[in-house]
Amino acid sequence: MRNGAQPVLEVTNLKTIFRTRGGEVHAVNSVSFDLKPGELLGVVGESGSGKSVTMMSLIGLLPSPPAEVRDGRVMFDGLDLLKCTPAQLRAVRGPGVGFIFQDPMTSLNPVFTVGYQLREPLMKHMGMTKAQAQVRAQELLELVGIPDAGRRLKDFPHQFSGGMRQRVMIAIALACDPKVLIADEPTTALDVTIQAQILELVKDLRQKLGMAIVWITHDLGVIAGIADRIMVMYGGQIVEHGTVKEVFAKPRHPYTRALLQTVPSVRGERAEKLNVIEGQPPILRAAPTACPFRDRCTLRFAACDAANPARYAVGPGHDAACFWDFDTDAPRREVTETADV
Amino acid sequence: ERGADGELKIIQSQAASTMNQYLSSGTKDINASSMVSEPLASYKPDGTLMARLAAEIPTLENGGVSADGKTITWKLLPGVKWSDGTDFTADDVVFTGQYCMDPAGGCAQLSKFEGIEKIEAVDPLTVKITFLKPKTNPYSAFVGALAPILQKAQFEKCLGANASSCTEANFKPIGTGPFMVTDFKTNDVAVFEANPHYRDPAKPAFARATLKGGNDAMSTARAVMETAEYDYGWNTQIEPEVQAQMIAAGKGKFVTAYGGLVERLELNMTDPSSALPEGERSTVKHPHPIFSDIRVRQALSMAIDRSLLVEIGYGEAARPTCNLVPAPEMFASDNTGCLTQDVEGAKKLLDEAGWTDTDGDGIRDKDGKKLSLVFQTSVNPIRQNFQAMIKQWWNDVGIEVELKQIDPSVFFGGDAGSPDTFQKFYADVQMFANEWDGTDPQAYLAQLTCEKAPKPEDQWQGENIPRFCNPDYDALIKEMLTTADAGARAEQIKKLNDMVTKDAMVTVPLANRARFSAVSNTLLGVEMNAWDSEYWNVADWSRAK
Amino acid sequence: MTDTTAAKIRPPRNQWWDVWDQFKTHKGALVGLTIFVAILGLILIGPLVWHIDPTYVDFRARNKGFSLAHPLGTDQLGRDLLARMMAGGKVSISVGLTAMSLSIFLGATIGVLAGYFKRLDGHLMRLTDLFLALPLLPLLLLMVTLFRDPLSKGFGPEGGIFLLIVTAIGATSWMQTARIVRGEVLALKEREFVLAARSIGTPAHRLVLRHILPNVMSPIMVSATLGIASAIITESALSFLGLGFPPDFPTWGRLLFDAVDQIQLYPWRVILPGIAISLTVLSVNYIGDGLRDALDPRIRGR
Amino acid sequence: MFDGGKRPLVEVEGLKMYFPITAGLFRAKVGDVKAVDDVTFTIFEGETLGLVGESGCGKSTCGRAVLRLYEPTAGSVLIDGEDVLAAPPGELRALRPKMQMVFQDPQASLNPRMTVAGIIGEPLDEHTTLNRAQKLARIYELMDKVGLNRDFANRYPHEFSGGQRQRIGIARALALNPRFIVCDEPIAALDVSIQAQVVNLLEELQDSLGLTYLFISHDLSMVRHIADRVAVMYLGRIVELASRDALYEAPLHPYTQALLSAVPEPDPNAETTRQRIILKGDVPSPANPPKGCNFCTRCPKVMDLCRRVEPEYREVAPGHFTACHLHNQTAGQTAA
Amino acid sequence: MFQYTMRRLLIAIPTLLIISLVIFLLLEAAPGDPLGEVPLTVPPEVKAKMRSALGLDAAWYVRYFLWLKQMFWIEPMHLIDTLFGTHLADDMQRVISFQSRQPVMDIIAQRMPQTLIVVGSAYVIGVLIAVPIGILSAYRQYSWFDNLGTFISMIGFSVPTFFTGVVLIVIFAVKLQWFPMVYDTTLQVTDWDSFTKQLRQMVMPVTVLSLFNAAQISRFMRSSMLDNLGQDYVRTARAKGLTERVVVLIHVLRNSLIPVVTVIALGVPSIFGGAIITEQVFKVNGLGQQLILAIHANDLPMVMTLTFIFAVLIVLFNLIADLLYGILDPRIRYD
Ligand SMILES: Nc1ncnc2c1ncn2[C@@H]1O[C@H](COP(=O)(O)OP(=O)(O)OP(=O)(O)O)[C@@H](O)[C@H]1O
Ligand SMILES: Nc1ncnc2c1ncn2[C@@H]1O[C@H](COP(=O)(O)OP(=O)(O)OP(=O)(O)O)[C@@H](O)[C@H]1O
Ligand SMILES: [Mg+2]
Ligand SMILES: [Mg+2]
Repeated sequence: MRNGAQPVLEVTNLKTIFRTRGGEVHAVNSVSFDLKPGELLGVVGESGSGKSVTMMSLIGLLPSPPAEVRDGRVMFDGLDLLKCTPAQLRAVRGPGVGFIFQDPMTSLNPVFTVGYQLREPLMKHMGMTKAQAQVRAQELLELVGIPDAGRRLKDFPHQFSGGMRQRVMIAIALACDPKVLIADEPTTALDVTIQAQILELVKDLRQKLGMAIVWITHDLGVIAGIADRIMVMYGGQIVEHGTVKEVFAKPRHPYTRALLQTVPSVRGERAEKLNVIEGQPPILRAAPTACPFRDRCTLRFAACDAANPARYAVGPGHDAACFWDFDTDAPRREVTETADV
Repeated sequence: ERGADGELKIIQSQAASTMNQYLSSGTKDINASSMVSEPLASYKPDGTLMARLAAEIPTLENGGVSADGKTITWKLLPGVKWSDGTDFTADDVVFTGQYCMDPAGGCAQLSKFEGIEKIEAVDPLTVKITFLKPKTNPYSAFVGALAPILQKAQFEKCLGANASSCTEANFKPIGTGPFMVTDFKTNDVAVFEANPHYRDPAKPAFARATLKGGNDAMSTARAVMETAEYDYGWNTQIEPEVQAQMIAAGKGKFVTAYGGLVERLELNMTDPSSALPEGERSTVKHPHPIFSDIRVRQALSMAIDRSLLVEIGYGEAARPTCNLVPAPEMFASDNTGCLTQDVEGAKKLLDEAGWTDTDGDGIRDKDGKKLSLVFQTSVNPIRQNFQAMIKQWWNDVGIEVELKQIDPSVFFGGDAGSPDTFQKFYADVQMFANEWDGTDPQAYLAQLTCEKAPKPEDQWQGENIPRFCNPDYDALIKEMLTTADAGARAEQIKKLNDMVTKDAMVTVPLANRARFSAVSNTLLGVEMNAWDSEYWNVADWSRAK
Repeated sequence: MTDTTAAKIRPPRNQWWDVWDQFKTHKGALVGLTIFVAILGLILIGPLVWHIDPTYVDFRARNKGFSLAHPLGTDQLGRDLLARMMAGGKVSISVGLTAMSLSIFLGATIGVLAGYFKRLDGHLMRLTDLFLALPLLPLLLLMVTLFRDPLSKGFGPEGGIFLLIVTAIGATSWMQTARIVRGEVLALKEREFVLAARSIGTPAHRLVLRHILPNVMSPIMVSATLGIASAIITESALSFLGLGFPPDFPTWGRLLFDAVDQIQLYPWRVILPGIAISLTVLSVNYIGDGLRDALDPRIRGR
Repeated sequence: MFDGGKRPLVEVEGLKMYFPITAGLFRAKVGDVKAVDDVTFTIFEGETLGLVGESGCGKSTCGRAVLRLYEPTAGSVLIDGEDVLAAPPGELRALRPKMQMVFQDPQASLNPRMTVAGIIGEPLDEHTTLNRAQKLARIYELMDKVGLNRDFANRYPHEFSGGQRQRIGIARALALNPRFIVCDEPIAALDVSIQAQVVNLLEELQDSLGLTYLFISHDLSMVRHIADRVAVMYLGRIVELASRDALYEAPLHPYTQALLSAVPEPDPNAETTRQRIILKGDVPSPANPPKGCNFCTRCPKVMDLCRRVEPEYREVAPGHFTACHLHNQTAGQTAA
Repeated sequence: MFQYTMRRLLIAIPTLLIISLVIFLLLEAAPGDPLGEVPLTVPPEVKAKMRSALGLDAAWYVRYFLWLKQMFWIEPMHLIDTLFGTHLADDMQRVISFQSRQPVMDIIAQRMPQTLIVVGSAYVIGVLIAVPIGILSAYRQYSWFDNLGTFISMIGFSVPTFFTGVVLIVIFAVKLQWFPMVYDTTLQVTDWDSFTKQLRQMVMPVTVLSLFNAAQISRFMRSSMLDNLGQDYVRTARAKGLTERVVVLIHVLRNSLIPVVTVIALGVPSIFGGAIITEQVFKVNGLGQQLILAIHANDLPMVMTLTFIFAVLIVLFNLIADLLYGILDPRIRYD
């Protein structure tokens, strides 16, 4: 049913670089994906793979300089966000796209009350008066499960625990009923028990509000629990993408496979020895001309050094950027063919 | 017409700290209070006396001074009123004497009342002063800006130990002068209004006056000569070139008056060596090892180009001199021998004295001892320029000089505990300026007698700074004490002057410094006076129309 | 893979080289350093080339403008201004450097002690507060009047007053550094590498020297560069109040102060020392900026 | 498994670490942060004891107090029979080589201004009298052991990746041939793909050098992998301690149960069916712990008793300790 | 908060006592004599009498305790007397200046207005200039504006005020004759005319001082802004769709002001200390000049009282700065 719907967010060929003293850093390379209404898209990948930069590029939240969005198209609501005026962009932030950031400790302004920070977007985008915003802010806090919300609106962020601050962040992101919610590692800094609370909350909210969500995380377990589709990033690119069930059952990129194998489990079999992805993530000094994973890949062969693999379809709604065909356990035919030419 | 010319604005390079002269010897304060308080008689610019609150100057001829010189009787001007409207009477004069002579009062002008046996009011308009001994110069008490009359009614409670705590009276004394104080901020500003009871109904021309304290000569001069914010600037001693620049601005002029102020070098006749035990340094026990030879002293003087010093240091504000007593005219010796520099002569004299450069390092030596001097003075830009120049000249004749500068409050502070006072003179040469009060330099010259050499026993409080000692000189001073004849006195003064300068060269006069102030072009009636307050005739000042 | 075994083992490299590498990339700092070195060169090497004695009075050459014999002209006594500027610079910069070193030494020592040893903290901070609350000027004045003589006896008039001024400025300006350093040390003390060193059994003094001090270098360096500037300026202010060096002893502050009266006649006499002071202060500040960046491993790491 | 056969290396008895809270006009002490409150456990030679719990529950404090990096309020710690807490400073220094620590944040635990050689060599400087060459040889040996290229000896910490940095920290800890290492969340700051490298290294080293670990972590799955026995801490106390399998398969304490159920599983099928125990509310402050059982404010199985009486920490099954009223009867029975 | 304040105040008492003792002993140890200005003609016996009239013949600790008593007991009572017309301190000896023999507090009260007006308004103006400059140069870091600002503030920092003061005088008082060069302390502002006059005479000293102040404070402001611009919460604010103005001027500024406000508070005592050099240059004759005069004249009670008041202010404003920090920053709790 979801497949048929028109995507709310469509990203094509996004490229973002940073200009640093040491030269350019190609943090995001030709990233394309889409997001359907009411869907939860999980994004995983190791640290530095470009997850955050990708999402922040979408609505121009990267500091510029040093960041620069080189190329691409981000269609949201019939609008190309990359070509918007700052004012148009501001109108999208909040009501269009809500953002939850990774670190709940620093993402709230320490000198304003939670109520103030919640009212701000309400008054700006929803045209509410202060009194109306106050009422709505209280509702929002209640929605994210903060007890005694009316009183706590007067509190400052430091008076909240980490989990509660993250809920406040969620409430702020939800304030203007965004069509898309981008959650950038919202539970990484939290304890498992608190993380479980937040995950429950999000599941709950999704049912109630039906927004589309992008959920960034390191933790494959989290994704497995809540996402519909998953996108694996590596070296600034999407290396695999598909429905959660597909990808977890049949990972079609060596990185995804390795990732799934490195993680020990609390329940299943206890491995005697953990699998390791040897080596370091690539340094993104230039636009990639070869597979970014090749240095750490156990299946590396000549083609990997020659070109950067495209995203090959490997199943229904499932694609992977790898020259290796896991079904046949041999290099892809496309590669061998082009190699002949 | 009184009050027609608005406000008179005076700026002084130092602010007044009190309006009561008897509690301060600073010229800044004396100037300020002379606008309000008046003496019986004061000095005119030429040094002669003029009656002020007295009806006339008492003399032998008019019987005011007794033939034995033991009394002087002042007749007061009738009809004079204090600024509060009460009458000025002989009682006030008697009270003022009592006030200053009170031993507990710490009167700064006590010397003016020296030798007085009693002061009595013969009648409301007559005051008679009786001296203990006959006085050759009886015009001391109540004469000059230093010794004005205080109002008895106001100061009655301020006798003795209470003197200094009577702030209200000290800051706003009631006077007979052209102005009266309306506001006084110590060390900042004094505001005056014309005295409604001033004896001349047409004066003063100004309705108000402000006396502001600047903090330096430069800005004082600038406020009059360049920005014309002020009408009169007291003590604008600045560099000659800047003087010229300011004159060129065309807003005012500098006025000068030469008194007895002489910038001079004093040569230590005793040994200041720090090798000596404390208490014997710079005392007559040890004669100076170098300066005991007069040829060295003369050579030092000959090496100096006084005109150049004045040209660079003072410009219009001083003139070269060879005298310790350069003014008034009648006392000034015709001593001009030092005015031309004679470097060769100086070298020759030093050679003769046995100081020769044996080791070729450019510094003369004798018996293995270098001709090396310590030259100290107070911190003051002009003095430092002088030091640099004199050092250069002395270097040129083969003398090594070490310069030393001491904070003026320490140098002149008289603190027996400090090694840096000019009285202790822990140096070979020092430079400062000095003058005397009034016109008669007798007491001033008497400071150079042998027994006045500063010594530790009396806390170094002697005035014979160079520790000069010549029995003939002391004898002449004694003789002078009994000489009444003006002509003879003048001769004696000249002789004494020559004995310390030309003959002995213990005091090396450099320049006779003038009082130097700035006057705006719009201010009329200013007549510079070196013997009294510069504002002595402020009642006559007026605004150019 | 990442190992490049072929490469020979790099020779041990002093970390100051890394600092320098980073420093080189800071344009302002490089310009500042060049200027500062040029000034130092002028002051130190200049007198070897330019032989005129700064106190030599030349009556024939009074108030001269720029000429070959006197490139910067002469003053009212015919003293060569170039020579005086060089001599003055030597004093001003030595005052700046020495006073700064003293104040940094005091500040760093007290800051480190207070930050590291909890027992001393209260007392040392009280002492710092006390010094902060002591009015500076009377203190300086008193020090000058009290100690000028004994010191002049021991070290000569110039040496004595130099020591005095340097000590006076140093002893009254360390408090800010102490506070900053203390704060840094307090934070640093909680860092895990300090704990790691303690778990090894490193005794306190070595811990301070090896782990704490090198890591508070950046704030110290910044205070140091600011310290040089303010010491030079304080010296000139002291000259203004008549408390500084003997009046015939050239320093930049004194030259500036002496020439202020003639600003309309000979503006360059004011401007030259003014520029010298400003240039020094500016260049030192930019050097400080660069050093701060260069000493910060996070920045250097990029 | 690890029954009585093994020799206890570390014996912690009644360890308390209180941080005073001061207030009022004269900074009087008004209370304590009971960061570690009466903790007792034993670690046997060659084993790994996992210590898990939520942030702020006192894991790090406990680890540090054991090594006497803090001065504990009460209790005793015997390491290899020697009382660490009672040792005077000189002796303590001599004991240091025996016990070492690996820290949570590899970035923060390395002095940014020292080279790798300097960092690894520091313990050698402090405790040995090796000459330069010997020292360098030892440093290289250690670097080889932890899998660092010898070329890196002159580099600075910032030039390394997180995993490599943690290796440096481990090499430093190994320098003096310790018997016992406290690993305070050695992998928490590392990326998933690198965590495994470090954990593997630690395991290898344990095998080859016979090390004993106290492995502090909040990552239950990693602890399951590396630890032989596991202790669960909550608010300054150990609520449950058991062998790994016993704890993961049959947790007794409600908190342990909740903790385990909250860990998400990277398996979408399992995730959809799994039943979570969601704890309500936040951890109370250790400065003001609740009366009775510490966990009573969040416990899904809370009883009246829990709010009044503090449960006793006791052995409810062989080698399985817990502090919960639910298991008191059983404990009583076994004891009887 | 209250307890914290009380504790700080309690600690301040011994600190201040020690400071007063230190100052007193230093002044005692310094050479120089309050009678140094008394002419040499005054005989030693009289001098001795004057000395004892000043209380100088008592032992130092007696005089110290006398000063303490006068300062903390008599002067406050006198204040009550003047405020409420009571007669508590009628026959008691107040702290008297050696120099002018006037009660020290009266002189201070007399000079306070000009110091406060000139130095105070310079401070306020300096702050008002500095804050926007700091904000802008941080927001546009490394722009030409920032570089220029840095450059100018360094110049402002490195050029002594006696130089800037004289330059201003030469240009605006001598050449252009726009402003007077001598400050008139007797001017009473009663009407528009005298008001403009007051303004005119304030322009130059205030400019000199505020430039100097602005140079320093703008540096603080800039670095504080820079610190905060990089914080995560700024990104959050932007993600809410707020305008840059709101983000910078409300979210960032509010946080950046916290350290700056305390720096500003710490600078306030220097207003009372007066700007010694600037006061000299423009003849403002305020407290700074009074201090210098008193030091030169060995006026012990005056120096003592002035420096002590200054110390009290420093301690007080240190406390105020800390409390302000606590008020502005909700994270800080003093208890
Ligand atoms: N301001 C910046 N300047 C230079 N490079 C940057 C900057 N911000 C990010 N990068 C680079 O961009 C790349 C992607 O970073 P990003 O933050 O998107 O990673 P991530 O996948 O979100 O990692 P994490 O899981 O740690 O949040 C990294 O290599 C990083 O070094
Ligand atoms: N020096 C200290 N002073 C006061 N309280 C402290 C101190 N150190 C730790 N605490 C408190 O003790 C408690 C336990 O802290 P600890 O660091 O041991 O927790 P942890 O379990 O290691 O948490 P994390 O997983 O976040 O590292 C916390 O509440 C902490 O606030
Ligand atoms: Mg990220
Ligand atoms: Mg911890």
